[in-house]
Amino acid sequence: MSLWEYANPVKFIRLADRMLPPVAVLALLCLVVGLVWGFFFTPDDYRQGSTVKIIYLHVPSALMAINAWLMMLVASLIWIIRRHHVSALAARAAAPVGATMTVIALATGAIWGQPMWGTWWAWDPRLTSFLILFLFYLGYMALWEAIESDDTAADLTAILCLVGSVFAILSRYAVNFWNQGLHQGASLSMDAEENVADVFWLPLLVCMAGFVLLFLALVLLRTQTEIRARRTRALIARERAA
Amino acid sequence: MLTLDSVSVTRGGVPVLDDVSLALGRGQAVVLRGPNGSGKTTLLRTVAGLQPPAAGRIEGAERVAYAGHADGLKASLSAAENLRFWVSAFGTHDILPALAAFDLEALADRRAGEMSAGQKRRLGLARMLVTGRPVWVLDEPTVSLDTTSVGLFAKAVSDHLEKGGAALIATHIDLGLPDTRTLDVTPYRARPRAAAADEAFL
Amino acid sequence: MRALLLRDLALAVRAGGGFGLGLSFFLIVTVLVPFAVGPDTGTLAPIAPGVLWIGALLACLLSLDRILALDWEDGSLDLLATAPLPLEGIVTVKALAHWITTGLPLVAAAPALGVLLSLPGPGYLWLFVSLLLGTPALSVIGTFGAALVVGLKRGGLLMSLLVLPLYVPTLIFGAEVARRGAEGLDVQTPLLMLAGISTGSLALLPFAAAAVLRVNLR
Amino acid sequence: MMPELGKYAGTVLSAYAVSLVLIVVLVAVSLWRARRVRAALDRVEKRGPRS
Repeated sequence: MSLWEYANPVKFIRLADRMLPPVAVLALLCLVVGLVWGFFFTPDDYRQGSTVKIIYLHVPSALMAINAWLMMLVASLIWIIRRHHVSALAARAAAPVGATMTVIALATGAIWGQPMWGTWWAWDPRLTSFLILFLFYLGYMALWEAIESDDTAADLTAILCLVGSVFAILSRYAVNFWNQGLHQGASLSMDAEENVADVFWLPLLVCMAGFVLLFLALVLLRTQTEIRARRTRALIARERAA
Repeated sequence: MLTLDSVSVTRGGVPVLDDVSLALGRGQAVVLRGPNGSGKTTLLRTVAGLQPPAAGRIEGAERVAYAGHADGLKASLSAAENLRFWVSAFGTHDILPALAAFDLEALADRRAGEMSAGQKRRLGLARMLVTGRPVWVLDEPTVSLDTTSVGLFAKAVSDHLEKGGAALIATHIDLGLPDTRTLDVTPYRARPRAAAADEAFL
Repeated sequence: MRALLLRDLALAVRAGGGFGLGLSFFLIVTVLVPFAVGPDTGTLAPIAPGVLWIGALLACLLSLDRILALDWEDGSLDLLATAPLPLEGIVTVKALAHWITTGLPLVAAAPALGVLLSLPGPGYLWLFVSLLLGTPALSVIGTFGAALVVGLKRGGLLMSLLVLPLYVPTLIFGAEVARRGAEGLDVQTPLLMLAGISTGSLALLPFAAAAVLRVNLR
Repeated sequence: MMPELGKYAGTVLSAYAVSLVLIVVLVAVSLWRARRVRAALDRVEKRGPRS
């Protein structure tokens, strides 16, 4: 039994039907446990006070914002190389989820920055990179919406995703370079590796797992929806042809 | 010169013609007929290599010179400039015979934007002569041409055939060409079915 | 190839070709900035390199849809695709023509407009150099964007949405070169990065643009 | 039951509120569209292939 079998739409829908309930339940469980644990049962940071609790939302959403794009990149490659429709539709399904994650990461970052940096928005390299990533998501989704022919849209968005990935990485380096050391006051950051003491790690891990599972559940659900929408269009087209 | 071997073509992913086979030798012309929307244009675009056939093989596509519904003229360039561009693109040398064949010498310096529709059409067809390619693939070439111009066109095609060329033409007009076969595409109409791209979803 | 370049250049300078529109736009944007931020030299000088870069970028963006859309409408893109020219070459030449008709005039005009914005002395050279190195990347990236939306009815706005994020690295490094140059700082690193982006885009994006165009033509 | 959030209470709470609202909206939209598309597909399938 090869993994590629799930490239068949019918098989994928069946697989998604089977996987969706457990994944969704697990995602909910992890999110509730992680967030409650983080929100109620962790101490405040000695420098950041209670704002450290935002980390349980900010870090996992930022992680998923990037991983969603990576998943779209892989799915686009699979579409270009092996022409599996499910793959293209999965990339389409993942984009809004990734965009929402990016917004969450940006919003929590800005809210956190307000007391820490004294401003809602600082052109911190990380925040800026996410803003640019968000623009890439917007363009990608707009292109999908704009093109009527399904396969053409899949081809064009896949190539845009590849090119966009290269330029997103370039932007990341450019932004880092552009704002190196301009914000000396911003020595505080929500960078997980630097700032997170052990007490914060475990709930954070649970939250990350929750976000990963949530992403998985949403992508399964939305891919299923895209497949059904595509099947509906195909059936209507066949009726018209007949 | 040009061989189609059970070719299927699709328009917007939907199959329109199936199993079209055709062999076009030196000096031969085939006239495509069929009602509107029967897939003539799609077939010609496929033969020209603008889209891949859904099935079957096409041999000799690299010998094809194609002229579609649009003339592909630049309004701000003169007739001669328009032709000269295609001369260099196809690596041939002379535009004078092409101008002469379609009675365009007097218009050589006129900008394409100032020409009438029929004159533009003639200029667009003159382009076929400068491509230097043996197989002409023409989609409704006589649209907006008057009787005299149709005569010029028919003469250009028969000269081309005499020189060992070949032509595949979608038209409703009888051009009076020698050694012409007619291919009605209606019998090749694709069995109504979904687009190939949709098949995975049915 | 050369013929295509010459044709595109001729078309651009003939009536209705839009040559000079980008340049005029650049001028107007630059003139509008002092109206918005005030005439004070102390305010204008520090932002001059950035404003000029943004102006050049927008002027470039404005003229992108002419690269392929016109050829698409009159059918000559179909004919070009059936001509014995590789599609990759066609898009490269078209990007080059766009750069010569739009990018190069912008590069030449930028120092003159720098005067209007009280650009500091050493900035002129680096503004010129950064635009000279960066505008080819803008043209090539823009050609890719134009190829993506070529078949769409109202593709202009969508193209801006697609192209502008791709312009970010070029803008950052380009404006950084100009800014550092104006402040008399070391420009080597951003200059090298800018050159890298330009050559990289020039080498790779024509393939992506040609692939996209093939999809759109079929 | 509320933990002592100190002077940053507003900050933390608004961050949680914004994030949760966004997630809930995303899930709701996904579910709503899933249901609608599924209903549309069922309608088309029930009509059946006429030929």
